[in-house]
Amino acid sequence: MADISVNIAGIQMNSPVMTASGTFGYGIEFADFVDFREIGAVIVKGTTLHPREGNDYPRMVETASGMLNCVGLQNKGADYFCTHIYPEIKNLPTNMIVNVSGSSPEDYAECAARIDELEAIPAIELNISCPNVKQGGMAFGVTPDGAASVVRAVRQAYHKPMIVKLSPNVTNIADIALAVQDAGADAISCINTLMGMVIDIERRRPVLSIATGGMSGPCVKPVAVRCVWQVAKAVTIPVIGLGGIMTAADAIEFLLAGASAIEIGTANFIDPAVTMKVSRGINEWLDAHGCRSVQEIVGMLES
Amino acid sequence: MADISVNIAGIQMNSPVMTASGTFGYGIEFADFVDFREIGAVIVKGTTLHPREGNDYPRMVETASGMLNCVGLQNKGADYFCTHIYPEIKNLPTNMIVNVSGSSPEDYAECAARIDELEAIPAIELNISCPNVKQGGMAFGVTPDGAASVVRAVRQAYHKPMIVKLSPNVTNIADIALAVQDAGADAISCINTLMGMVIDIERRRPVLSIATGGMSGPCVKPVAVRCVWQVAKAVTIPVIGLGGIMTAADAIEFLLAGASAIEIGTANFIDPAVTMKVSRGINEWLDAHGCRSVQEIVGMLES
Amino acid sequence: MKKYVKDLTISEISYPHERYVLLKLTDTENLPDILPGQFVEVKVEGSPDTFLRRPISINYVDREKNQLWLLIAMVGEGTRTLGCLKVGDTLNLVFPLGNGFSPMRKKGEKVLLVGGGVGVAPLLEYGKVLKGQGAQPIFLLGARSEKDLLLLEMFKSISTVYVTTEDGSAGEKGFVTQHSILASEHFDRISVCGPKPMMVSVARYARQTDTPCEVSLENMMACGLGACLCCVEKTVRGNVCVCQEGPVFDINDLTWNI
Amino acid sequence: MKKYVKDLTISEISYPHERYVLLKLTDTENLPDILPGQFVEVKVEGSPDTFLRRPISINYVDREKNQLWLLIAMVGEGTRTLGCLKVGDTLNLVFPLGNGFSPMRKKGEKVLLVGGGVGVAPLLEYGKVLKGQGAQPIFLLGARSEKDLLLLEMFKSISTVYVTTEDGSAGEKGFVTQHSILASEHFDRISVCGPKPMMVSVARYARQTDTPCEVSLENMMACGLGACLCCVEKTVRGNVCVCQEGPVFDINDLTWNI
Ligand SMILES: Cc1cc2nc3c(=O)[nH]c(=O)nc-3n(C[C@H](O)[C@H](O)[C@H](O)COP(=O)(O)OP(=O)(O)OC[C@H]3O[C@@H](n4cnc5c(N)ncnc54)[C@H](O)[C@@H]3O)c2cc1C
Ligand SMILES: Cc1cc2nc3c(=O)[nH]c(=O)nc-3n(C[C@H](O)[C@H](O)[C@H](O)COP(=O)(O)OP(=O)(O)OC[C@H]3O[C@@H](n4cnc5c(N)ncnc54)[C@H](O)[C@@H]3O)c2cc1C
Ligand SMILES: Cc1cc2nc3c(=O)[nH]c(=O)nc-3n(C[C@H](O)[C@H](O)[C@H](O)COP(=O)(O)O)c2cc1C
Ligand SMILES: Cc1cc2nc3c(=O)[nH]c(=O)nc-3n(C[C@H](O)[C@H](O)[C@H](O)COP(=O)(O)O)c2cc1C
Ligand code: FES
Ligand code: FES
Repeated sequence: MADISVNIAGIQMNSPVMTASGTFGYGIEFADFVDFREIGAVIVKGTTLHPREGNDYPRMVETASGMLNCVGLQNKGADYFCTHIYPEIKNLPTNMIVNVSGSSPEDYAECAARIDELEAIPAIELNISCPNVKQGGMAFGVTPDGAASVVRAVRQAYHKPMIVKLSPNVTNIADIALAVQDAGADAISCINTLMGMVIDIERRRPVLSIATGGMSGPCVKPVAVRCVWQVAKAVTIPVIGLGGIMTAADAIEFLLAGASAIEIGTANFIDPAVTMKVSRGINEWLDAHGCRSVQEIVGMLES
Repeated sequence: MADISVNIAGIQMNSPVMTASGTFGYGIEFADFVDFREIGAVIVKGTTLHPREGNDYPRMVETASGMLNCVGLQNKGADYFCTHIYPEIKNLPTNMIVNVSGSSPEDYAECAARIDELEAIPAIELNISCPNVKQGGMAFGVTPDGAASVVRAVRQAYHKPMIVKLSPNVTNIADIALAVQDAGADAISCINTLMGMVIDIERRRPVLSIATGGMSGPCVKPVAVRCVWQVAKAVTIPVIGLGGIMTAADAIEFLLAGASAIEIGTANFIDPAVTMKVSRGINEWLDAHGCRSVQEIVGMLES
Repeated sequence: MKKYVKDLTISEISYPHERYVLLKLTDTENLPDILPGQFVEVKVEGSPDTFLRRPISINYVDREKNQLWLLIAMVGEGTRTLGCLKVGDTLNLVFPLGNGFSPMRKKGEKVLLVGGGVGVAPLLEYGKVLKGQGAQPIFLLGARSEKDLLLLEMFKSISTVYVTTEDGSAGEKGFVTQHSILASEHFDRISVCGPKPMMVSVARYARQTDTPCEVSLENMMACGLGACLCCVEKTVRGNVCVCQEGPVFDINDLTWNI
Repeated sequence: MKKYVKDLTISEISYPHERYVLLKLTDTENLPDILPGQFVEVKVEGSPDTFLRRPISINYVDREKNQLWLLIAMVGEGTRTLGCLKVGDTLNLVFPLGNGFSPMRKKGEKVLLVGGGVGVAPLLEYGKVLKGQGAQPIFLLGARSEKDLLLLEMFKSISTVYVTTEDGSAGEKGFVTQHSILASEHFDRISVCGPKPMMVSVARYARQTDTPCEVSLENMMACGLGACLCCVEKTVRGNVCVCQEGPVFDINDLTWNI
């Protein structure tokens, strides 16, 4: 058995496999399928300072080897999270990481400050890249300055490790990665969804209630691997890779591209036990290839 | 039978269906499969001022519902095109449009000027968006200023209709569309390929010779429809939509999103007769939906 | 309730209609606890256009044979692929999902179960269970014409069945809400599953007659587990997940215009 | 040569080996003209991981039965899916593609046809055609062991067959280039199809002995029609498309290090 534990910006994990925000609920929804000790972290739903109803239905449409969603950050707000959800999840035997969103740097910072008080939450993931809310993170996430301003504000308010999640819908993702690193990010995760649109030709209107949505699943994997590769070359902080991972082989691709850990999103909908299986699969692959630890392959592309 | 003829920036076409550059050779390769009179135009391989050998093999890898390529604009140069290829294709019974690439505005302009002399070429498509050449179009295509500078240079040298092809690998495609419209483009086509990467985990290296490549096929369709929708809302010149079109229903999606015509690329590899079939399929769809012409559905999304 | 992801084996296939397939699946272990109205998420193999699982109601649970039935309308690529399966093939299911219909509320209650199209599917199991609990289920099934009535003999084996067809080829002519039984008999409550317009009109009837009524919704789903928030329905408590707090809702919880 | 895209029907299937399938396809019209060494691009239905067509050599053309044979090694999703097809299924082909092997150059010439693994596939048709033209084809087939020798009886029915196996279970032990026939006999020319290292070593032998030699390449393809420029091989004339100017190349045209 290889050593698949990783330490990402000070967070010690049993496995490089985490769950992607918005695709795994608060973890408890998957308790019948996954042994949490076998995965590195659960990144819970996007949480905002104030409650949000999200976008209208329909919020989802299937695409070729993937799907679009426009959930729009439906959640009951940071206070409700702290008082009602946190007590239920704080004892799950893995790292519980909260994904934080907002509509202004102050908003983000205040939300992060609430989460900072929760002992059993070792880190946050800052979502500056959600394509599905008008006044949401995407506007910040797409320029180096905008991204840095959010990260700086949160850095003041939040004292534990901070992962910043980037959007692929940009001209130069490495520039943004550098900006958030400089602004104080401890790690970077990428990618969030690719912005897309599907039209119902019979009804002559977009399928999704807000017209566009974020694409995820195997169809985005090549874009995600490319982004991880570009970002990992640019920054010195750890990179967490995600986008379309379905199998251990997919995960290895991201690790080789330079990711120190990975997240799995949409694949949870196809197989609710996938995170655990991928974690085991990575271990088997390392064994079969004579690697003693996952570190031995991170970024190890031949050139 | 509905009227599916279209007029794009002065080019009269029998059908809104064209072939996408780089996927249909010079047209003659498909002569056994397609009746050229049934399609609107053949857009031939990317042509540069000087001959180019392109990138090393491997240049292609399959992805989930699509493929990546890094051909890198292999072609024999504008002179060879004019003297050897043009005579062979000039009598094909459809619009023969040349896709022009370059490595500097002057380069583009000089190449376009050569093509300008060819009577049977009614238009060019300017590729400012190829992700597969280091010093190539992509650097220009991703900023409004860069894009505009190429278009302005070519506009001086080229006097027939000029279609400008945009990259989806940008933060704000509408800004670039506006810039090329202002610089003198007669029409816009989008999208070119999405930049991606696939890693061969056994060999621990990228599959493609230059590491990254351009993704095309059904997997990119939602991104393409979104881009077309954004661009069509922003500009007044016609938009030509492409990216992942396999069927007439896919084509209708682009037309509803605001495209006045469409191109088909990767699908030609799956079915060499697809352009003709999609053209007929559009006609049947219009008939079945009581539309007398294709114009009746362009941009006709309910809101 | 504990959820499972497992492979069940197809032991019988029939086609009650050219557009429908009935799959009888056998579990190698004992089937888990299942409530009527719950559903499964089926993985569709070998269909390039079907990426996500497909939600399908549990049509019937045969504990003796350890069988679970799915009644599937072949409407698109995914369900058509399910219709091409063969005896002996396995099907990967995540189940049981959702809340299910209300259990019997009082001994002997008369419950009208209204179904239309493939919406009849979960009512078979529900009727069976209600009867077993000591309630009095009565079926009212609507279809376009006689040949579109699905599993009629099975329904009859459980309880009284009233029928409407749009062309009058069986039962009374018209829609379910026009059936004379609604005027002539009193029901303690109603449960409905079928096309939305049908559910809305039954809900309207229920509201007018002050009859408690629950409906089973079919919103598009991605995860089926309450994790993705894609399948939401607007309720008096805000957006809730149909896959978790539904698919069965009391009509008073919904914001339908009835 | 005119190219076609059409559906052929599978009329016979056999498995010469657990990892190989032989499909015999029948055309409803007369099969078009086909040169030995040409290939088809097969559309693989029902395999979500197989988006592009798959290039497969034409193994044999039986004009009497109007049959075209494909010998396929099941190496990945696409070819495994082809291996699961049944008699009566149809397969959509774009064909015939590529240049093919050289026709007979002079009456009675002795042509050594060297094949390894599934690379033997096009040599069967080529041997048959050469013999029909009045040349003298001789087969030299290499395999890991006896059971990996494919269609041996068919090859023998055409001409002499020499064999090497890596484990010595049939013919001479070793690789094809170690076969004694190469030392003892003279050949007018050689054609090779098989794994790249095998082709390289045969090409080296040919160069040393001044024997004309052609090899059949298997570069990854997207279109198969010379349109996409994905399948290029470096030659003395620059990058050329294997699908159009190949798959068969004279070794002197290639830039291999031999
Ligand atoms: C809780 C629940 C229980 C269901 N029970 C049954 C059942 O017992 N038997 C049965 O035949 N069907 C049932 N359905 C509907 C079934 O899920 C869809 O018909 C199926 O997903 C269509 O898949 P497809 O690939 O064949 O069609 P697609 O090609 O995906 O779509 C074909 C058509 O069906 C519609 N459709 C697709 N997915 C859904 C969906 N989730 N809900 C409603 N419409 C959809 C599409 O809008 C489209 O018009 C149920 C749905 C839900 C949510
Ligand atoms: C001109 C030509 C003729 C061929 N003739 C035959 C034949 O007669 N019989 C036969 O069995 N095979 C033949 N091949 C090879 C065949 O095309 C591949 O084995 C097939 O495409 C693999 O598809 P897959 O989906 O099963 O495997 P994949 O899952 O796509 O890949 C499995 C493995 O096969 C390799 N591979 C994939 N595509 C190709 C390719 N085009 N060429 C070489 N290797 C590839 C991959 O790198 C991978 O290692 C030929 C190839 C060419 C180019
Ligand atoms: C239904 C859905 C909801 C999502 N919600 C969030 C969210 O709240 N916050 C966030 O940062 N990312 C969210 N994402 C993006 C995913 O976390 C992930 O970045 C993306 O889906 C790509 O990974 P995948 O292809 O493995 O799904 C969501 C994705 C999906 C499909
Ligand atoms: C093999 C290949 C070569 C291409 N070469 C060119 C090119 O030379 N010039 C260009 O503008 N686009 C080129 N493209 C991009 C296509 O024209 C098209 O924009 C893209 O593939 C998306 O459309 P599709 O999904 O229908 O293929 C190429 C695409 C492929 C797959
Ligand atoms: S389908 Fe995911 S929450 Fe209901
Ligand atoms: S495969 Fe397209 S040119 Fe050869």
